[in-house]
Amino acid sequence: MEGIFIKILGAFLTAILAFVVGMLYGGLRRKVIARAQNRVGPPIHQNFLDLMKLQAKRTNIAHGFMGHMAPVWIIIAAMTVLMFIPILHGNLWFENLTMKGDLIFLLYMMVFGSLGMALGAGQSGNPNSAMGVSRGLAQLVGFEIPFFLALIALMIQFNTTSIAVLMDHQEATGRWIIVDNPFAFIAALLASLGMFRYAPFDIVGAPAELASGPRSEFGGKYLGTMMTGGAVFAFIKLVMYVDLFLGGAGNNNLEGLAGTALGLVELLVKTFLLYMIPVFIGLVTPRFRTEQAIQFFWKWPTFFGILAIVWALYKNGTIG
Amino acid sequence: MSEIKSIGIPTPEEIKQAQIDFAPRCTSAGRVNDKETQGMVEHILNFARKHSLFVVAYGTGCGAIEIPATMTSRYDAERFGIRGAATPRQADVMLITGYLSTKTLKRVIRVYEQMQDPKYVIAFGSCAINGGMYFDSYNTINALDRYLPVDVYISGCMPRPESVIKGFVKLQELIKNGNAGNGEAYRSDLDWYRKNQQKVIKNWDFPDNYNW
Amino acid sequence: MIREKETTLYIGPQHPGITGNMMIKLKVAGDTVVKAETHVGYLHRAFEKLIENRNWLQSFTLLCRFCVPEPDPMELTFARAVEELEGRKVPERAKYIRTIVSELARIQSFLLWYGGQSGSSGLYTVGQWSVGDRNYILDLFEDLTGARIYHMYMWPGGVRRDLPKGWIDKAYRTMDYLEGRLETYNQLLFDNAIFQKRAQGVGIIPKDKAIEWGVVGAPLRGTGIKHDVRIDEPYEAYDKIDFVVPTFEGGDVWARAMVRREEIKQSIHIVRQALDHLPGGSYYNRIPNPMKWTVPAGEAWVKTESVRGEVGFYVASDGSNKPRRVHLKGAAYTHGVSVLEKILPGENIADVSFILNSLGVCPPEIER
Amino acid sequence: MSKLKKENKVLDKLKSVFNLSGEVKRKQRIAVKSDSKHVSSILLFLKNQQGFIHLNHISCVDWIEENEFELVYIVWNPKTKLTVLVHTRIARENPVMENIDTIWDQANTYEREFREMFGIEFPGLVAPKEFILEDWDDIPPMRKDFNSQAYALENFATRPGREDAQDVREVIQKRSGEELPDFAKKYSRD
Repeated sequence: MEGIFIKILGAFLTAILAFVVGMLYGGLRRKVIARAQNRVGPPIHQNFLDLMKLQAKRTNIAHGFMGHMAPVWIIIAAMTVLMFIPILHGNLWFENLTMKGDLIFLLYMMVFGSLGMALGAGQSGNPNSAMGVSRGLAQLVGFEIPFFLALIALMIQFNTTSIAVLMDHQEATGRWIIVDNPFAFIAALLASLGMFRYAPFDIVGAPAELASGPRSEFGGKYLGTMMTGGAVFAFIKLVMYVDLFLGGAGNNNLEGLAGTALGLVELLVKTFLLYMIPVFIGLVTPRFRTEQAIQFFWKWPTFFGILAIVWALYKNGTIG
Repeated sequence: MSEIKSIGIPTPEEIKQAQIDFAPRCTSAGRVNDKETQGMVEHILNFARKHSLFVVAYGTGCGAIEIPATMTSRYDAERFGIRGAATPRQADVMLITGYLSTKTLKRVIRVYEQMQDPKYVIAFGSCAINGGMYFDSYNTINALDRYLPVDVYISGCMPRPESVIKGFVKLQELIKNGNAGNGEAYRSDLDWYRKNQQKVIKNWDFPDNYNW
Repeated sequence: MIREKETTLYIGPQHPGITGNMMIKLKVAGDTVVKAETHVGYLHRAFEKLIENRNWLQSFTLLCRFCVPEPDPMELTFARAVEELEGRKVPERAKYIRTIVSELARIQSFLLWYGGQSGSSGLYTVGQWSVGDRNYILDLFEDLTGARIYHMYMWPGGVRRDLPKGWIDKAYRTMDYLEGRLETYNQLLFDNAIFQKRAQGVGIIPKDKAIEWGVVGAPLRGTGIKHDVRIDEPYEAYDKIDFVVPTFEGGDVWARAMVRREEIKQSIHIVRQALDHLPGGSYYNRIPNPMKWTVPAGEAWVKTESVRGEVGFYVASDGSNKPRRVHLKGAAYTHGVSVLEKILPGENIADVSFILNSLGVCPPEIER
Repeated sequence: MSKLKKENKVLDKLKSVFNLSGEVKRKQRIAVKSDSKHVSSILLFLKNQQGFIHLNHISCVDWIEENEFELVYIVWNPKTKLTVLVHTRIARENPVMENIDTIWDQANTYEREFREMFGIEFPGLVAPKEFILEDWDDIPPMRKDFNSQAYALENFATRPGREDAQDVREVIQKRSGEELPDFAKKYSRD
């Protein structure tokens, strides 16, 4: 009985953590960008205010059923994926469903949100939305290939598809996978630039080209819900990268609350540093055209992905 | 040739009629949260509304040239939570940057009606207030609040970025007190606004009901 | 070949990628533009009609609002047209001051262009810097004329007032500062591989057709043809000043950007030279009482170089105290309508706003 | 007039081919007047034979007293840097002018504008009817007999408080023909 109680409470805690951290990182990003642009910038809690304002809108127009459902799908997808991601290694509070999920399942679930978005945007009838969706799908094709290659490399090298097992392995050996297979990390990192959709890969919602792409017709509560989903997804992506390549967090020997707190601090430091990579790249680069973006992903990131597989096979003893 | 028609000094009746015509249309109808009746929840929501103003990216007139200056490094409007929104659906504030030609007015009304409540309008420059130097132009409207509810007027031609920011701060004050956002009042007074709008827009092809 | 289904896409009037307030109706197949049609008139204020009801000096309040990003060439051109009609002489000092002011106006407009060109490609950092630094030029204007944007400073017969105390030093300092900052912008924008990739081979104006199409200014110089009003028909103090008109081969967005990159340096160079050689004496030949002031009957066609290209005024006078006809020809009149409609087909939708910015299309100049 | 040799050469050439009057106005400016029927052939001659390949501008002036529209075609030669202004006059009633967008594409834009603003018809002009105005229901606005202020007063709501401004305008108008008051004399510029 007590176990279930902790699990339910833990699930809530996880959701709140993901939401708060995701939103704060968004605010920090705005602040960092503002400082680089010689500005003071908004306060770091600005995104919370924006979200509150959007939820406080009195009228909310939806274009058909899918327009209504799209933000909900995004939230569902975000929360489902969140439950299957190990936040802290071996921690009782953030355990959720981590032992049951594997990488392949997660990859499919992560597309689920985009799919809902695509359907909702399609129903709005705005040509900008339709074009944004087609660009988004094209970009998905681009960055998924190096990302999949990197993950396949990990699967081959460690003979598992479970994130938890990978984390166990990192803790047991004391070596992060970034050391074990650096090429997989490079490929996945480059793919993550596309996943975050900051410049140069912000082609989906490019303001000067497509107004704001698939989100053109969503306002008020719908936009607010999408923002929440986006923030949670950002957190998920960061935690997943930390789990896969940077040894995860919470591998300390402290007991109880102190251990959890230390683990969380470790997690925040790692995810924040990782997050700053796409943010800083976005600061100094213009946007690619769609075909240029796909070309980019199919060149160097794919090359590193293949290299990662070769490396994995070599390490595994299959070749060499 | 073109002889300037003089209006002359208005009679007291005309002044009275003008005061009725130009009385702020949105006084109490749309006020769901006056300062007195404002509950705790509305107070908090108004705090969020006040600090997060998304401006629809529509440069309707020449005042738009000071918007880049207001948004960029020296004046940095983003520290007030003001940022651009690409489409009207996502926006809260509409800036009427100066005069409106009749052709733009039609688009502006459509954009305004697509925005989600609560929505605010800030009008820039003398020409939005009373026509300014375009008072005798056949293509620009002279008094904006006949056609759209306006929350804040910023005077000047053109208003400096400081006064633009001052206008935003004034709007924030109004939002805090629950005196801004005329979307519902616009809806309840729609007939009056429609009558004025249709007088200017000759070929009226809008949806009949204001339900979008 | 299977033809993709064509859809109609409206860019503007409410669109973040549009420069000002206009609309481009695009027929697109997939991501490629098949047909483009410019719709203007959203900013029509009937200036030319209103000026016919104002007297000659009152026209200046309207004139400078013809083009919002760069109002000074309008004043200068009209003032020169009136001077040509009247045969009025301009003092040497006023000529130099006018040169300085019009070059400062060019610099601030270039800085705004940096913002537009980089912003439309998604690199907002350069835009934030350059538009922020533009305020330093506007400060100079404010000290000189009292206003940031609309100055009404250059009148027939000279300029409205002399340079204030300490202004020259401030102008030198601003030029030094900007020259240093330009290096940073150029590193971030022009040395950027992605920007180069985006800009090269996009929006090409063919060299052999350029003049016939009515292309002027930086877009024309970007095709490798050297044409600049400041050299072809020198006005004010430009014939006494040593400067280079840069050209670049290619005719694409990149070539136009490279031309502008050099031009802003030349503008700083001109301002410095004019400040160095600023003569003394009067700055204004007084005009008679403006209410009674009549200009002899006749016509004048006067051209000035602005950032977007040449600005021309056709002014006809019937000898009364009001202009008979003032007709502006801005560069955007051809660039924004016929040239744009010719070069957009075949381009990607992503590049529409990019090309629009590189041509410097300024809608108020088209419809006035 | 040796200084204006180039200009005179072009003018003489034009005079020898066409029946027109003209003068060299100043350096780089040549103004010619011609019948409206010959304008397109003059422009074609200037473009193909004389190197004036750039159409700078087309302007239109309403001379209501003479009941005529004046069209001014301004062409420019990038080699010699000369400008020729070709003037022609057409009647104000049912004005029709030859379409020259086969010579220069961008003339199309000007012609659309004149069709809308002055009501001049250009046979063979293929373009959408509306260019700048939308749903215009009065006489073409740039004609001198169109009163802009009366139209504005009739159609647009005016805010009370502008009346003084109107009066000042009236005073200015009156004053421009009258003697200035004593107190204003010391500020007078003449």
